Amino acid sequence: MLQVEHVNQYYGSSHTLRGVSLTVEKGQCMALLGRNGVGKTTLLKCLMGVLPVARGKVSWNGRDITKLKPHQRARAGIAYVPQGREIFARLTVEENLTMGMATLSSREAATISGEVYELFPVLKEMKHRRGGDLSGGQQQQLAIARAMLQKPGLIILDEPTEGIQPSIIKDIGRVIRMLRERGDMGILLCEQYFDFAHELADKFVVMSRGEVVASGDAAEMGEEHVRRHLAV
Amino acid sequence: MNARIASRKSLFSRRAWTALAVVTMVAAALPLLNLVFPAGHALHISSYVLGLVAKFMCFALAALALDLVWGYTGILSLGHGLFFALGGYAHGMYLMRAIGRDGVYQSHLPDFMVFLDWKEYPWYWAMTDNFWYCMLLVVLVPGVLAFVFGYFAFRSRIKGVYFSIITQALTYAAMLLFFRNDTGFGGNNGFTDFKRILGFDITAPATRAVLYIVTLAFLVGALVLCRWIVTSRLGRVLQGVRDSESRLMFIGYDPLWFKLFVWTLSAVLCGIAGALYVPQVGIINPSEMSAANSIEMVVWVAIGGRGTLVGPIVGAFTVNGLKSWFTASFPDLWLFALGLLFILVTLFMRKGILGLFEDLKALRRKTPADAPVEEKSKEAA
Amino acid sequence: MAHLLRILAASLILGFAALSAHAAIDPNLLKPLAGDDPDARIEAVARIAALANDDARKVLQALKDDSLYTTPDGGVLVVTDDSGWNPATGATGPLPDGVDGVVVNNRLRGAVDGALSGMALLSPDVAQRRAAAEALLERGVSPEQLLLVTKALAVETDAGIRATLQSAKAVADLQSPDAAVRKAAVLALADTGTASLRPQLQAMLEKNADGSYAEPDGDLRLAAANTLNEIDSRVSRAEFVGNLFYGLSLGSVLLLAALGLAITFGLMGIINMAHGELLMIGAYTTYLVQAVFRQYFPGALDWYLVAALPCAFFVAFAVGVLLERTVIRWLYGRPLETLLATWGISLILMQSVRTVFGAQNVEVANPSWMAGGVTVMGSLVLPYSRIAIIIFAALVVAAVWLILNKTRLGLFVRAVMQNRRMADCVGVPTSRIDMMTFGLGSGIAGLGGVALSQIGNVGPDLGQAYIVDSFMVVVLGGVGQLAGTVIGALGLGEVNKFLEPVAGAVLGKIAILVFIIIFIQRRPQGMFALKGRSVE
Amino acid sequence: ADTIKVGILHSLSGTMAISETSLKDVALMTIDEINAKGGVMGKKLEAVVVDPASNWPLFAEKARQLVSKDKVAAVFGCWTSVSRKSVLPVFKETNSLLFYPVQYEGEELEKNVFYTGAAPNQQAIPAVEYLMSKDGGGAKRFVLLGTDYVYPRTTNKILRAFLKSKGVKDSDIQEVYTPFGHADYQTIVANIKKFSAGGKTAVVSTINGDSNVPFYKELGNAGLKATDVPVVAFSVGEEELRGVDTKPLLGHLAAWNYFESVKNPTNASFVKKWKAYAAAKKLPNAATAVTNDPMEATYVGIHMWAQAVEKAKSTDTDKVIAAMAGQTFKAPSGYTLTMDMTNHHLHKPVMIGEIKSDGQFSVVWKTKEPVRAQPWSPFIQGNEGKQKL
Amino acid sequence: MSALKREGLDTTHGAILYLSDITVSFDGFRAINKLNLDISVGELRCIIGPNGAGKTTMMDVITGKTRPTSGTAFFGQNYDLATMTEYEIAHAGIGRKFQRPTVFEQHTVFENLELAMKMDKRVRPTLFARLTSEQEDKIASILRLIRLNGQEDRLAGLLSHGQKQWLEIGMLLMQEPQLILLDEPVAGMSDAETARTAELLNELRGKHSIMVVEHDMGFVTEIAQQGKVTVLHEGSVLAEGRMDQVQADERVIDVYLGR
Ligand SMILES: Nc1ncnc2c1ncn2[C@@H]1O[C@H](COP(=O)(O)OP(=O)(O)OP(=O)(O)O)[C@@H](O)[C@H]1O
Ligand SMILES: Nc1ncnc2c1ncn2[C@@H]1O[C@H](COP(=O)(O)OP(=O)(O)OP(=O)(O)O)[C@@H](O)[C@H]1O
Ligand SMILES: NC(N)=O
Ligand SMILES: [Mg+2]
Ligand SMILES: [Mg+2]
Repeated sequence: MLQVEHVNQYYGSSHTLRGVSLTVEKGQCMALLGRNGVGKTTLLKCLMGVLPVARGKVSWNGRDITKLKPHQRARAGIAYVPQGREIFARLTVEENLTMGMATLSSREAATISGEVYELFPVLKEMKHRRGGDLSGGQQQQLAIARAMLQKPGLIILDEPTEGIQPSIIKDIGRVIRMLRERGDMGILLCEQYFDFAHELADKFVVMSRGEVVASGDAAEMGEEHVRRHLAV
Repeated sequence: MNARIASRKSLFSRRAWTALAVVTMVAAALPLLNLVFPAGHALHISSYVLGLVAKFMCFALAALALDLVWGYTGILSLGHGLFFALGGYAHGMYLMRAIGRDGVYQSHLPDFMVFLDWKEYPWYWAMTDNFWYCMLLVVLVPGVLAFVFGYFAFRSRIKGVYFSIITQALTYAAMLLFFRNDTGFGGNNGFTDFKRILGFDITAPATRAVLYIVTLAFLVGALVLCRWIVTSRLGRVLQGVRDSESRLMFIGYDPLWFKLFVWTLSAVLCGIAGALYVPQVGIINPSEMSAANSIEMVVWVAIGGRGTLVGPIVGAFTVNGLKSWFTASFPDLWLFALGLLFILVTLFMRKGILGLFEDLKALRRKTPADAPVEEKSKEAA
Repeated sequence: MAHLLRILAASLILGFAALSAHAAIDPNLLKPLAGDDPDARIEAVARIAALANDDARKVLQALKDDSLYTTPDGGVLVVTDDSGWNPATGATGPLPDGVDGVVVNNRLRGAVDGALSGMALLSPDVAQRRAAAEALLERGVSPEQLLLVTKALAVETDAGIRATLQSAKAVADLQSPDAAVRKAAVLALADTGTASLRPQLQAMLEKNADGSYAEPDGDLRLAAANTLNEIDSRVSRAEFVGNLFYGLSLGSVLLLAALGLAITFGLMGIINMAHGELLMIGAYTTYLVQAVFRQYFPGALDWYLVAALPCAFFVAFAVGVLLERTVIRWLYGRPLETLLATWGISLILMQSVRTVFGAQNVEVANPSWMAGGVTVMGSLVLPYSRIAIIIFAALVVAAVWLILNKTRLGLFVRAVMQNRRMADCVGVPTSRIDMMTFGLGSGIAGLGGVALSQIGNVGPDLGQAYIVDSFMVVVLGGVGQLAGTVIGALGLGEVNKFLEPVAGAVLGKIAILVFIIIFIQRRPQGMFALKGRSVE
Repeated sequence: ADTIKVGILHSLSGTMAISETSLKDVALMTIDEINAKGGVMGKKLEAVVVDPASNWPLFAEKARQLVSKDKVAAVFGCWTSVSRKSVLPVFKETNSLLFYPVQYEGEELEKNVFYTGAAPNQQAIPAVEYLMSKDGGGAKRFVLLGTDYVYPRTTNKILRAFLKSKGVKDSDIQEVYTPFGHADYQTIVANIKKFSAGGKTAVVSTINGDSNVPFYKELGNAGLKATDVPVVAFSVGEEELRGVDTKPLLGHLAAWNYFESVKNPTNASFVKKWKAYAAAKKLPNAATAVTNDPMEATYVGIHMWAQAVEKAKSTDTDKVIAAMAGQTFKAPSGYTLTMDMTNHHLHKPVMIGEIKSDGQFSVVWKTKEPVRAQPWSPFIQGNEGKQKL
Repeated sequence: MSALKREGLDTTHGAILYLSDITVSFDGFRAINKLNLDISVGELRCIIGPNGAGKTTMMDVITGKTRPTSGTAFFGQNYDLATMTEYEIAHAGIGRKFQRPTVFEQHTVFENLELAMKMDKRVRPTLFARLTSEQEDKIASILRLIRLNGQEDRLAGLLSHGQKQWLEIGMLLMQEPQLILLDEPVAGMSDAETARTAELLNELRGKHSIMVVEHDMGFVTEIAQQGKVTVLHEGSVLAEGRMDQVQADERVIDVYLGR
């Protein structure tokens, strides 16, 4: 279980996150919504440890991870699909996927599970191509697949549907649902694509200007309510 | 709609103009102090110090030139020593000719030619007895070489370290070429033993003073010129070349000519620096083209603060000043001190000495360098 | 010389039967050795050699090894350690006061060599005879030595040595007054011909002042011309192979010098100006290991190099790790600043070495198994030291390739270098990988230093001599491309060695640099440039 | 002041540090020695050491600093000819004194300089004469191999003229140059080997500095021994051999005006003093400290200067110059050296040594008397009648 | 906005862009395969298609970033794109927004727009250039349009992802190109922003020729209106037609839209 308590963050002097709190439970999909530039990515980076937290606390399965390095969090079972894909451009697709298993023992990391290839057949086709040569959408698929291979307890997805064709968005939706239903994994999904998030999320958090302005169960919060917070 | 949007950034702020004027005046006063006050007088400036400052000004001019291409355009040259040396050699040819028959062999040829049994000047020495022709060479030789080399390199889109390394190869090749005695530039010894310039005794204090003032004028002039360039829209294009060359192409600029323009200009300025350097230190030889010399120039720029124009001047004075001091005061240990300085500056003064001043200033004003996000505008919309 | 050899040969034949009969050497024979009349000394050598006994051999050998001393009373002693053996008396005793080494100059040394190898021709030991015969062939046999060769041939049983001697004899026969003998000799030499025969054959074809040929026999001249051609084409073939080999060996040196940089600069993007100093550290470690061996394991001195390899690797590795932890680590993503900082590091390392070891070079000797070489194609010597370096370079490259491409560590290294933040996010301890990678690059530079210590100077400036070349190699091959570095290094080596004979060393070097500049114009990202989007 | 300052201008860093550092140290030792005997004119000498860092313009700057800022009475320094050329104008302008201790190409004579190293006729020519002699192996063909700069070029030019005068054909002379720092001698050694097939060949090496080790190693690799093709070098001395495994070099030659191995009481005490000094000052590698020719020349130069000052009773440049003429000094070489009355060069003995396995030289030939320098070589046209200042 | 016809560009046949038989292959892999496509003057054309269909590559070909292996690409009747460099193409009147936002991060927002502005972009004019008041007004109006007014002095690198997208669109407008290529302009934009972008494009319709690549079907429907939509697949045109036709196409559903 991920627990975020009163997290604050600054870029220089601009206060980007202002006391953000939220929790993500196992088997649950939490959608993080908000307009452009409100600090969603910043929050996710703080959770992953890419950015330092100025004040506040992040804990994972009861353990305080606020000060841990990203790789330590990855080892603790948190996987991250960043905005902008961030694949390893000059490694092959296959090597990129192997990197997803960096936290596993080398025996486990020896083979790439067929599951991801089934989900993203294009990756199998292109497994010997360099990651950087893939199209934007293909790279996004690669980034998601890489995170799944990590067998995480929590997966953080920053706009995973960006640049992906509709049919695959549907597939990704199915995967997320499946992962959620399997019950051993928490999902933190940051999305602009409201319909997509709405379909998957158990809970919503809406941010504005670095603050959580609304949160609650998907069932309780009506679509209208949420959309109102997102309107410009 | 917005008064803050100036059509062109101002060349210098009022404060900067004042500072420039004061520094220039003080610098210009030094040779007077040397000439007017007798040695031993409290206000006397020794010829040694004067010579040192003059030399540093030449280095500063070279550093300034390098900053134009490196700091603003992102082209790291590891071969600017070549342009410096070429300017020096071009002027050196005149100075050699000006020795006349006062050389050891009392020939019309420079000593090294006599001694290699040359009977006459090779073609490339033609007309070098004319001062103004040599001055033209000072500009043309580095300029044309830079233009041609740059044209091919930039056209092939050679970038980054690839460019840096071939500039290094270029200066290295030139160094080997000039080392050859057969090349006709005095080999390893280069040109030295100059006697007069435009008829004046080159070692006379008055001549030195004039050379000093000329150097100062060029340095200040070059600073203003460079500042004018980088504050123009062209300056912004150059920075665009540095940060995202392909983006620049997609909005319709041809980076080739922009790069070529600053590159050539920079080489010419560097050549001028070399030309001013040679009569004042009395020797030009191929070791000026060694890879280490060019790297040192880069170090001056980095230490002073790249992309600031003034920084490289400060850097050249600082590094060379320290070097002069250290080599005399701690002859056994000075490399440790200098090496440590380089490391510390890199680690703790990311923007060089000038950046340090700016940070201090910012600290005093308590305004962070990074303007806060203006959420207001968003709300207004 | 010729005169002396004749004496020597004659006396050898005469004294042959008397071998080993004498007990001691006549002091009058020995006396001139202690004097300083060069001619007398040469003659004394010949006379002593003519004794052709073990004592004589001992004296001559001592002369050769600089272990013959004069005593104040004008005698000589063969000195081993602290005792001297007096060849005039056969007595061995402690060294008297005032002994002084006999000065041997090249002329005397040549005479001694000749005498010893002459004696060796008749030695009972096959290996000695073979060596002597080969030396004779190489140096050329004068007509005066013919007698000796003929004699030796008469008793020689080993076929190989016989052949060698026959060739040697043929060389001498070229001067024979008998046209038939000369002709046979010319023909016999057609396929053993060494370059040293050229002048003699050439002389046969030349005209005298009066227009007549030096060699009156027309057929013979034809045969000589043929042999000459044969030799020439042999020589030019050997030269070609030689250049190929020299190029390969220069390429291997460049490769070893550049390989560490291919990692620290090519892979990590650090413009590592201190790379040269890491080579230097490797070389100085070799020096220290050698010193330790000299001190503690003199018996195993020949194998100090084997111990130096891991030592140099680890010392350079440790220095690299130290640099990474203290300086480099703060500079990732600021490649140009690394240039400045590593330049500073390089100054400091150089001056440290100057302070500790002095500004002068230190001596690193080649182990004896590296001395000499194999002779191929008649005259081409492929030195063992060069061969060793080529093999070593190949091994190091293979190891680096395996580490980077076949291990998980290698994958992590590449991933971290491409996208440090993301590698961190997938669970790679990036700062440890950074440290290991820089350490690996440095360690490999250390290995390069071991190799460089075997062919050149070990001094504070060692690194400076290789830094520019190393960057050229890495860039030429394409930054980040191991294969490029290999091809780049070997390519530069070969081009250099084929250019040098034509253009000379200076212009050759200039031509190489111009070649690099032009090559980069054609391939702005180096030889093995990556193409496509992944590069952006 | 109650001290007399003298400047020491030798590179302690950069490429020349390798040779020049020990000159600085020997100069300091000599100054200590003079001071221990009461100094000069009753005043102690005070050394001002600077590091021109193998950078020629910096040499000029430092020279000016020594002369005009530190006001030294004389400067002892420089190694390469180019460094000397670059400081000359300073010494001329300020009318001060430089003592230059290294063998050089000649073709220079400056009022403000005293040359305590060898001119070509005190080193190169005798060496070649020796190679041509019976004892030297009777060489008929010559490879003139050098680093491409003035000293080797001039020396070789003089040698070529000399060899011609001895009837050696042009086709029997090969002149080869390599760049500074050249490290790969495979091709050149192969060529020497080929060339030597044409007759008894000797190599005259004016290779300078760092290239020597790779050159000799390659010679060894190719199996060329001194008895086959002797190499005589003009820039390789004891100090350089410290960094070389001398086993493969056995018998190769060097020509100098002094070797550490010469036996005489003056030298014995010089060498002893130096070793003690090195140990006392904890110089790096003090255990293997050696002396060499330029060190001896430095030693002689400083002593002669001190004698001249005593004689002139002044450190005034012109007076000291006048007093220098005809100064004599019993040098470690075993000869009493005289400063020429007119040409500012020492009369020096010429010695030829063969390299021994312990890194020392055994002297195989030497002149009976010191030889007068001919800075203007008669083998270069236009030099006739130019032997004076 | 500017006149559609720029001097020199010959669009007498009504089309502004012709791609015929374009093939691009990377080491044997055909990213584009005999692609034929025309865009008429003033048309707003939407391009959709699976990831990896070759949409971005096609834009690369049009803007000179990638050279076609074979085939011809013409801008108007007279500009052979295959022979032109990137900046010549840009100068001739083709502007592009990249799939990932690319702005000059070290320049301020204002400077980004200023650099993009239509003008003589050779060295000398740039050196002596001064901003006229019209040009200032132009920049100010664009700033308002992309809602970055008040932030013109911020470094572009500090903007959020969405803001960068807008800035890039602003730069595009400053360029006043005749043909605008937009590669996924609303990726990462919030729904509200997307709607605004759609609005903007609908305004630009007819004034410029526009080619839009997007995966957001809502957005595409909004801007395509009754215009043509092209579906690329494996490097060639799979289907072409009005949005509703395309959406109903079984093959398009199979490879792209999904069920
Ligand atoms: N490195 C940075 N330095 C300074 N400010 C930054 C930096 N990165 C982002 N910001 C600012 O922080 C705020 C939040 O950015 P963030 O990327 O977290 O937004 P977001 O909610 O993810 O937006 P989007 O939906 O566009 O991705 C924005 O106003 C942005 O301008
Ligand atoms: N340099 C290259 N080397 C190899 N393959 C490449 C290269 N560039 C592109 N490709 C391949 O070409 C195909 C087309 O890529 P492109 O980027 O044009 O797709 P796209 O239609 O824009 O996809 P998306 O909707 O995901 O952005 C992809 O399969 C990609 O992997
Ligand atoms: N004078 C010399 N050896 O350069
Ligand atoms: Mg975001
Ligand atoms: Mg795309």
